[in-house]
Amino acid sequence: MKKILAILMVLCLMLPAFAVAEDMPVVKIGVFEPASGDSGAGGKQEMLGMQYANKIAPTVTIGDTEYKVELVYADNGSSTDKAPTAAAELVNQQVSVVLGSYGSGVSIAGSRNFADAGIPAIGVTCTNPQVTLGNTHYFRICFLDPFQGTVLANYAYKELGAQVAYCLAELGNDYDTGLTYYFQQAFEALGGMVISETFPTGTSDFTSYINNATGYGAGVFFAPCSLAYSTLIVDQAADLNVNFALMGGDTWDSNMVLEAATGTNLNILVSTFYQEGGNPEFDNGFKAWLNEDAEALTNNGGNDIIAAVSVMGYDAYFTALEALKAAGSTDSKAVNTALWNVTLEGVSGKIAFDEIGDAIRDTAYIKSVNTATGAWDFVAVQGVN
Amino acid sequence: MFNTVFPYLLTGISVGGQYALIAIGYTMVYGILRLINFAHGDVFMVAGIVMVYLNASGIPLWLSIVLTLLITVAIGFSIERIAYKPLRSAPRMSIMISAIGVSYTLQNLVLYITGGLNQFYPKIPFISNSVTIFGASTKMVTLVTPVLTVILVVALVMLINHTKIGMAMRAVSKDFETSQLMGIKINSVISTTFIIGSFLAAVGSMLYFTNYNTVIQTSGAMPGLKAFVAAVFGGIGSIPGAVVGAFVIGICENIIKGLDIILFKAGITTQNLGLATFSDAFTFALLIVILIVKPTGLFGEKTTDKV
Amino acid sequence: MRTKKINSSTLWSALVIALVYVGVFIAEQSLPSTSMLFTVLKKGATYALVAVSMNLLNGFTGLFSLGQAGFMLIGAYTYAILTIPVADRMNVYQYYAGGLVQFAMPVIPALIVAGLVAAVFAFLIGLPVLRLKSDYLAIATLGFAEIIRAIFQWNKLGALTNGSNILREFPTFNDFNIVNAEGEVVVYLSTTIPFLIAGVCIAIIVLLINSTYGRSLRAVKDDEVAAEAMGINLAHHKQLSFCVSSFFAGIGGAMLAMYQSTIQAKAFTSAMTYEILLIVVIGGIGSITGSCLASFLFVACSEWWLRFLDQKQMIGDFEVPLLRNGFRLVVFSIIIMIVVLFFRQGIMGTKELPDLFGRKKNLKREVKA
Amino acid sequence: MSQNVLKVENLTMQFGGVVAVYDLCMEINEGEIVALIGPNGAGKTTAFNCITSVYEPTNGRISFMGKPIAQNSPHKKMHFTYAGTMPDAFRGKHVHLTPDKVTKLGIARTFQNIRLFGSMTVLENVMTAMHLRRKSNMFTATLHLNLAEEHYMKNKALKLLETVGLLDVQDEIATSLPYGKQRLLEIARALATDPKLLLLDEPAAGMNPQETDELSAFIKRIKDQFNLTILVIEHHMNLVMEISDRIYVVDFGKLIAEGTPAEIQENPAVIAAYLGGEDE
Repeated sequence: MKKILAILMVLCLMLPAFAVAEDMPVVKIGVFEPASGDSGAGGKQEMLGMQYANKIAPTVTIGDTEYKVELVYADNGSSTDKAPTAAAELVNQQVSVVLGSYGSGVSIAGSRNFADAGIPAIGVTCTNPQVTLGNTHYFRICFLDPFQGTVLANYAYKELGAQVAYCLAELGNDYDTGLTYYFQQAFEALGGMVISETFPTGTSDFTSYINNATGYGAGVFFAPCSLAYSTLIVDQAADLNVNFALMGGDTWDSNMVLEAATGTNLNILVSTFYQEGGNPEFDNGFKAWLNEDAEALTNNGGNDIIAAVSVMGYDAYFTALEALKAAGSTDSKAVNTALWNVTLEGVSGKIAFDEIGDAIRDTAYIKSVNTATGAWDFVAVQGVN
Repeated sequence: MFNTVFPYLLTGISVGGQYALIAIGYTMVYGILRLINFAHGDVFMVAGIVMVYLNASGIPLWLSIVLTLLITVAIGFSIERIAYKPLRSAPRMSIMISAIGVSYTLQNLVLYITGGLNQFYPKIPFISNSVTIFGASTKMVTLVTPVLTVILVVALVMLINHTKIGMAMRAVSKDFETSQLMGIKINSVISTTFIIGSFLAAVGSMLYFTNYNTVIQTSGAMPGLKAFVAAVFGGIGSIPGAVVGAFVIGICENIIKGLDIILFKAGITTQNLGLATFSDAFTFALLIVILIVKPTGLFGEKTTDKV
Repeated sequence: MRTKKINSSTLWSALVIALVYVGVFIAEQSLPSTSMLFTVLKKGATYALVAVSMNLLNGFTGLFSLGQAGFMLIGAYTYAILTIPVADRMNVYQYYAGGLVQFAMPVIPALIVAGLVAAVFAFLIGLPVLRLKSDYLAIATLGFAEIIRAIFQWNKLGALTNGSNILREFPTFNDFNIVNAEGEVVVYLSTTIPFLIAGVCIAIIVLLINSTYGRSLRAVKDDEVAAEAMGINLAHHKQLSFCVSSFFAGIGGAMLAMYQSTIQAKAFTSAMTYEILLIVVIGGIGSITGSCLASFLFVACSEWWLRFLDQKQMIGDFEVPLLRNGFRLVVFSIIIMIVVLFFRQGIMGTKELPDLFGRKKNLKREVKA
Repeated sequence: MSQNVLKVENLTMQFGGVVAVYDLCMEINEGEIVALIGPNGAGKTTAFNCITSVYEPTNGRISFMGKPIAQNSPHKKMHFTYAGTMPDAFRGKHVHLTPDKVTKLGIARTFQNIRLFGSMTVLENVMTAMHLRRKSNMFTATLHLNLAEEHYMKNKALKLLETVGLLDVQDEIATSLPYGKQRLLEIARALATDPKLLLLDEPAAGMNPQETDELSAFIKRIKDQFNLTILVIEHHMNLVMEISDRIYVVDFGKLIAEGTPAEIQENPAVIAAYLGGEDE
């Protein structure tokens, strides 16, 4: 019995991965995204954008040769300790350029692996300044936390008239901490008062935190956390009949938040990269694709509401293709050099990089949940001022 | 002051009730097998997932509740038969490792099946409704939980004290070998223990996930750990101990979360100290203090080593 | 006759170990540095050290401690805090104005300090908890690991620990590579050096186990009452084992930081301790060789060999069913369950490398007992 | 010149309501072999455990070579439950050492239910018992700078094994030996701690008559060879009568008789206790 088991186990381990022969040369683009963990849902929506883009543009002409674009996935599990190995796996697969990740912490955690291998990475929605700061291989196509935090603080103070803001961040999540930090800076600069608290990973009971906010007399509850927590917060805030507005960052721009908020009397505001309807051609194509592909629809949360991160994923893919074309080769170092000068008219807006590698962007969309219809209402386009 | 503290107390009692239902499973298994059943928190999580999938299949809610209870009990029973029974004569460490392995397997299996996405727990009518009590608004389940917990615990204690199987359980937990020699069917006693534990975990999961509407593969880890701490706190092996421990820990942890504002309102502090960071750590600190002062927990029996 | 036999088997073992090192070095020079092999070897070496340090406690002293992740955290943080280049501190401690520490230490001294700090914490924690027995000790140490994690995440200590935020920019394994003026790597050492560090540490543990102190620790494991009656100071020896184990866990944590290139307190959960405990058990409780082998197998299985299970595979035109993200972990956990249930003694039981070369060790009875 | 090696004064050991040892007084002089006998459950092993500090006595004082190694008086809270005598005689000074300290002072023991180190060989078992007299510290020992000491330890251990006749099984796992040999190994291990006083807890249990005969000669021999004072618990009356200089008899925790073997054999209380004991 034992021997048979042992042999079977060894056989399992030896099972070779069968390579598929291709006629066309292949260029590999690494997808460094969380498919599991707290940010799994967001990561999957971001990947949807890339997959759709890959479907629209499955090949790319580099130099004079047409290459087939192959997406290589590595799940970073939303955790900074799994991220380096996932990154190493992409490096091992010899990808030319990496897209991702959703979540700043994992992007920072994988960064060094890409740097050491000379592979450039394009951050899609990781908004923490740390991702691109002090290196030459990490780029990003979205706005940054100092910008987003300021936009939200401005809105909360000026439009909502909040004097006290309650900020809640997940312990050890760089995205949350970063965004609340910049929000606090901006809000206090405006003359408001900020109470900032943190919750440990794996928390499911937020009632005490919501009670805290009520106790401090907060006018706005700002909790830019992962989707896994935002839905819980929405649900529990609804039960507690809160009288302040809930505010989230780009991670809240998800149909799951919509679903949780529908039928309640909450006022929920989020800042985001894209407002559905901004590019009808893309919207329709993407929705049609979602509705055709059952797995994609599931990954989008079961309906065809477009998440901004999907749009960003789509744009990131085309940014990568542009860089490959400009580099004229699949060599990652050449792509890295070429990326600095890439410009693109993306669905979410014009994309170009500054000297740090960040996108030059100065607008964010603010939208709110229509709790009666379960859809997003467009509120404002905000700049810093 | 009361108005400040009351909402935290209310949440604490509700959370404590949920922990209690899980903690009983830990404490009973430990009492009989001297095994820390690390997989128990994951059984609780699986109960949640089962409910989600049953409800999605379109069968009536009452039927999914009944089926969830049955399936969870079956899972608990099979885990014992597959992963623990073959190791009965092995060193205790092996069984514990097996428990960690089961926990790992259940989590990965759920990760695979759900694709790592949050699953929305169905709303159970009545207990999902909102109510207002002493000016604090909450879900009905918050009030139902402690009451249901107490009812179930009383029933369980009656079962243990007044039935034949209960007597067998008490005998086995006092002395495993001797009761085996006395003709008690050890395996059926152990299976019963696991069945009761899983049943309570399933009930707990319904209350818990009604409150916190999403289930994911790691949902069981934290409540499991807390419930386990509660069981040790109360003296592992003792059912009243587990219940008391669970309520103490549930209340303490929520008070800590609100401690900053309580201190602030009482005029003791002027700024936020970030004490909420320690809501989990405090649970463990409390546990360690108890263990050092009373090494076998609040209601634990003292064991002496024969020389 | 007997001494001669020990010598020859020890010699053979030394030869095998030397060959492994030479092999690693040669592989590193000849294979592409991006190969997953090196990722596995680096992480494996790190885990091997941590697993051996845990084995010293659990396997050789009989102290069932689940605090390993906590001590790794202390080691990793100490290392990171001490070695981040001053120029980068402003970026890393972005919310804390560059942080409190304004110097950077060389790598090796920082590693040793990392171990020492972990050992000091272990000493303090050991004072109250080591009096507890078996399961209670396990729970108390687990609790302390969680408390340590919360303290390191507390934002009031942010100037030192960067709060709950990520620490980065400290030297990693890749910085061991020797580069020429153009920045091209001349000699690859990024895998060999971690092997050396882990090797030296494990060798020290092996020497300790084979000294009179090691015998006393085993005596404590076998029978506390008898050990005490033979004049072995229980508190002192338990404390000693706990501190030594934590010292090396601290160094292991620092190595993990170097492997990951970034660290965050959040990742050092009890799940990490369980993982290491699984490695110890799979290798065989009480076998250093087993812990080392199991570390590499565990890491290779979970990170490398089974990766193909996470992606769709075609055999000809046939799409293999079930394969999608997450399947790797399902298969992996089933393998672990099989090992736990059917191979209870682990890979090595209590045997060590020299035993494979014919050193006689009459362990049959003990294994059965 | 005979000095008190061990002096036990009014020793009472109470577990909750159960009094295991009641007001026990003993004196053992240098070079004596003293036996402690009594029916099962009379409290003999408990007395041993008090002497070796495994238990902390409820009341009384134990002195070794004139120095107290244990002294206690009942806690004030035990006012109503304390069942022994003289609750205040030893108040004021409290002494409780850990067992290893007692061993270091020179009291070694064997166990009734053999407690050998199961993962070690016979030789290692004996060497472990020499750890307490080490001169090396953790660093020198780990780096194997104490080779001379290791060498000395090993030679001494081998000599001890030769004395007890276990040289040929030095590399066997200790717990794989037959019962009788395990008892001898326990004695060798105890001797390795360099004791002045050796406590033997039923050394003849499980031995056949021939082995028992050999054992009495053996005990006398090691007494002379290692300059020992020996306190022995034993049920085997032939052995007791043959080796003991004096005998203490306890029953239900109480001392009921003391004297030379000849006196004890005549003592009516002892006879009653033993006959009563056999009724059980």
